[in-house]
Amino acid sequence: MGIFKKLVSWGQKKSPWIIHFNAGACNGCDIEFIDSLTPKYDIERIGILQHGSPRHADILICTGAVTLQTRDRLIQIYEQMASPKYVIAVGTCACTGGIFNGCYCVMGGIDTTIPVDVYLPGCAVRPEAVIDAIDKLLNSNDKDKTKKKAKSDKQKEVSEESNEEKSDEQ
Amino acid sequence: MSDNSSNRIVIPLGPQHPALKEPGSFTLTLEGEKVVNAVIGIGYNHRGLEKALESRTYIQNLYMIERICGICSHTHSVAYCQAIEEMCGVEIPMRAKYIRVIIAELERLHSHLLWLGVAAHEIGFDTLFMYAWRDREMVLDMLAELCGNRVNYGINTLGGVRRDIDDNDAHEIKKILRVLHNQISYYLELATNEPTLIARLADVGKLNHDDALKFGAVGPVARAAGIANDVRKIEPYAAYDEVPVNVITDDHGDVLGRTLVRVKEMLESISIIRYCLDNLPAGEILAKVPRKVPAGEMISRTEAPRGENIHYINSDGSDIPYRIRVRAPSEANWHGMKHMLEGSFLADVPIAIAAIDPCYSCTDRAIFVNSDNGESRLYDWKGLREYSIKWHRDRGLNIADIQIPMAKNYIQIQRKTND
Amino acid sequence: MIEALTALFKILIFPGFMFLTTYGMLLQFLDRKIYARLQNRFGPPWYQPLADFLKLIGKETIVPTLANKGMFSTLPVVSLAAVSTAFVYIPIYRMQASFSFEGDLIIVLYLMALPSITTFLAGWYSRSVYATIGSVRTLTQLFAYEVPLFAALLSPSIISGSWSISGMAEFYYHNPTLILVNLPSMFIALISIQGKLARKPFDSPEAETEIVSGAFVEYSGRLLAIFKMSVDCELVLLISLAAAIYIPLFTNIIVLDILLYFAKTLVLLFALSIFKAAMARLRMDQIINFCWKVLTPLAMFQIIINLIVRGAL
Amino acid sequence: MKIRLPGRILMKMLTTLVSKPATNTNPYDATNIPSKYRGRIVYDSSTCIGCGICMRDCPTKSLRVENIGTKENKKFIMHYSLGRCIFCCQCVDSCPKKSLSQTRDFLLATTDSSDLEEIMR
Ligand code: SF4
Ligand code: SF4
Ligand code: SF4
Ligand code: SF4
Ligand code: SF4
Ligand code: SF4
Ligand code: SF4
Ligand code: SF4
Repeated sequence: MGIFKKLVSWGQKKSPWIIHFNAGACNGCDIEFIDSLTPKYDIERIGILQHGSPRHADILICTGAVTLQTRDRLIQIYEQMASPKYVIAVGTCACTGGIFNGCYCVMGGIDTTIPVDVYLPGCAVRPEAVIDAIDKLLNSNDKDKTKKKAKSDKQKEVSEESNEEKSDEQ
Repeated sequence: MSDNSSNRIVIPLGPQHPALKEPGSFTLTLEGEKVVNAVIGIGYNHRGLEKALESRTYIQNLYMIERICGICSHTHSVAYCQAIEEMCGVEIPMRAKYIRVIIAELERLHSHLLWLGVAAHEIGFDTLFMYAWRDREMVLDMLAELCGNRVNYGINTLGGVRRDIDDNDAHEIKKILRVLHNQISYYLELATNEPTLIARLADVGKLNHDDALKFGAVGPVARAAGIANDVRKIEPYAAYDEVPVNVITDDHGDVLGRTLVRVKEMLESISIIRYCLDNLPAGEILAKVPRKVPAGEMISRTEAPRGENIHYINSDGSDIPYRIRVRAPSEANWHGMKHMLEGSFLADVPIAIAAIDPCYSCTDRAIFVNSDNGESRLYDWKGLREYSIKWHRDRGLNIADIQIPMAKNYIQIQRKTND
Repeated sequence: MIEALTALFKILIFPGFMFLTTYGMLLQFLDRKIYARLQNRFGPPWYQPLADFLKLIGKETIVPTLANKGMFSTLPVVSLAAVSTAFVYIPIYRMQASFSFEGDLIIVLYLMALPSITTFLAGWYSRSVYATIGSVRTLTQLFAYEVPLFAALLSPSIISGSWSISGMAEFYYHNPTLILVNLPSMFIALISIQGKLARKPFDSPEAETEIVSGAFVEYSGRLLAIFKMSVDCELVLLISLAAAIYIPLFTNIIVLDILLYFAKTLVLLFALSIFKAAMARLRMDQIINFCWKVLTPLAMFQIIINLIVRGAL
Repeated sequence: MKIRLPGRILMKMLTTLVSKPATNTNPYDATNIPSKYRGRIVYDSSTCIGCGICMRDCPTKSLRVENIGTKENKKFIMHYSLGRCIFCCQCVDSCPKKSLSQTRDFLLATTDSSDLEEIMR
């Protein structure tokens, strides 16, 4: 690895900008995530800034079970992000659908729609746990990440199949 | 900015937008910086909750109801629990009622502080946002100390509450409340004196007294328009019949008014919590509630931080509800939104939206029931329907010929309960 | 030969491009840190701007399909180039700037307008609604603050009788009491600088809650990094300019003067940060009203006073 | 009308500038997690009688108790879906034998989705 590459990867570790999207959460996880921006937790302390435009962000913090209405928008946001990009599923809903799993207009977890790098169960998650999740994401090595990516891509295929089945039923 | 009317831009706001922490979409047509048309699209958060409630037991639903929304979760579960307790004919212990009131008021504190912060953020006053949320941490810590978790407290259960408050907790809470009281008084002073705040808040998102009535506004939005409507006062539930509650109103009818109402309500909440802690009756916190709820139906109302929250529960006698209907406060306030947005500046849109403290988690269609006599808690379906028809006819809308299909087994139950 | 080399050194290293960008990052850090501390937060670590920059460099750069490709990618560079050119004319470690000539103040003022115009163009060529609104607002704001800013920066030169920044600095160094006459215009200049950099309360052009991040919405990766860099450098440029004109304190010992320069710019930065934290964002119409009805008349008044003072000298 | 100067918050800001920031620089410190905190569920198979009440009351159907022993010599394991559990602790309240209990674990982030399902013995 050249020195430049090393510098860049150091930058990536130290400056993750995040974008937040609520894909049908109950607000619980959202307010707890926003809490992590405020004085008591202050994630700017570890270099994290919240950005409004997907183009600027590195990490998509996604809460909530994906509802049918938000699904397209979620994919769109994910596609708009410049790589390298990561996704953290914050909250039980975002991991598997949680209590809303099985509702008629809920897809399930975020990984039914886009690949997820870190799962953070909790209902609602504490802001500390959000910081911890970002930490774990940045410190998991890159090989790990690609492996996970492939895995969740596979999951995606599977779930898409099952979705088709679902929509057939409907 | 030109006044050229051909120069109209249509901008979509949301569903993902930094001003909105939740998905909702506003399609705004702009003429220069002025909004000439607003189309509101909600339903992004529709999770089919009411349908899901019909397939779970009453106990399971308790937690689902709480997760209608993480911000006013307590108010929903109180409304749900007290409806079922009343259907089962269970009188819950006084201590439990007081604890419910304490948590409800703490929730109001956290919710209003949250609102204050978000509103400040919308108008770009990040310092105030940070301060308000810093102080909100204290409230969340109290809630966590009492209930276990910071959101979705899980303190209510059918027949009472799950966790008790001991003297130590009470002492700690009183200590924190003192600090909080100072902070909130400071915010009140700030809101009435800081010129940049007033410049951004006054005359924005106006909804006057008549319009507020017409659009069926509730909560601080209505109270800021001079409508003294507060379920805690007009139809006391839990321990509110014993606790002194002052209804705060204001006649500005704009965002500034809503800010003042909310900030003053926080001070009121603090004194309510103090009163409850001082007069906390001793005794049990839990009464036994059967798993199966007798057939019948019930409407229960609570005053959420954002206004009147209505739950309708219909039981067919099993351990699974036949139908649950939630009319949450934000939903009622959406109706006036278009009215508030049109003619305002683009820059004012976020704060105007934020001023009703919108949340999408619970927003849905509903029938607005307004009982001013203060006693009619129970409406049967027929009565409710007649009321609704009459209400609409009074306002020139005849929906009498719309037949509401009734399920077969429903009619049977109806007979049973009518007998 | 040696002359050419020193000139190159001055342009590229100190006090030129390298110094400008490094100091820009440092000031960005300090600004964020002070802002955070004013809000009772801890704030970012010292290397944050550097990490942000490196990260953006390493990121994918997306050019929207609708955007004008050439314009989209050259604009950030133009902006940065304009700022670093202007910086050469500003006295840093002694009264005399690296380069100066009679009338360089005017050149600097025009070069300073360039970043705003590139921002406007960047937004315009991004072909996104938010960016378009952001760029229109940038332009509107330009018309609002440019007049008071020009008037405020030019009024000191009426007394000094020199149109070069170095000349002004020298004049006021020799007549320190006359600095006091310019205090109101310093105040006006600071407010206009706030507007120029689109910082609170004049951050309507990039109001996060309304139009996401204004003109830069579609920018990503390297191009965004250069834009951010040029905004940082603009901050340094404007603060240094204000410091040179309004606080012309020099000792003629190079090391001390450099330290003095840092002290002066930091004081000004502190003032700007407090200003940023203390107020709510103004609406576009409120900004225009304020600039035209309050700032401009004040600046004009200052010019009249300065003319009188000049006559009395 | 009185002319009001902006920047009312200035004094407050300056005092916060010199005072200590409210930031908790060690957020993983477990001491500020309340004692009643509802985190991950743990299970004690030695007392469990396999009645299944926990399964019935769990709102997310995250629990599944299974007998891996024989009919006479019962041995139970609990399939627990960490990814679905909403930490309501209804199961803890419902269990007649107190075999389930809550912990204060809340740093549950994982990069591996298979961590979200676990078997408790
Ligand atoms: S995980 Fe729980 S708190 Fe978070 S969004 Fe889902 S239901 Fe709400
Ligand atoms: S409630 Fe009606 S409008 Fe809302 S999402 Fe459902 S079907 Fe659509
Ligand atoms: S209350 Fe809201 S989330 Fe629940 S079913 Fe109705 S629209 Fe959907
Ligand atoms: S009004 Fe808002 S906070 Fe209250 S339940 Fe509805 S979404 Fe939640
Ligand atoms: S059902 Fe009644 S209250 Fe609800 S939207 Fe229709 S008219 Fe309004
Ligand atoms: S009858 Fe009404 S509630 Fe039922 S499906 Fe049709 S629109 Fe929806
Ligand atoms: S805590 Fe709640 S959701 Fe989790 S296993 Fe127990 S009952 Fe189920
Ligand atoms: S309720 Fe308790 S005893 Fe019964 S199966 Fe569950 S863990 Fe075992």
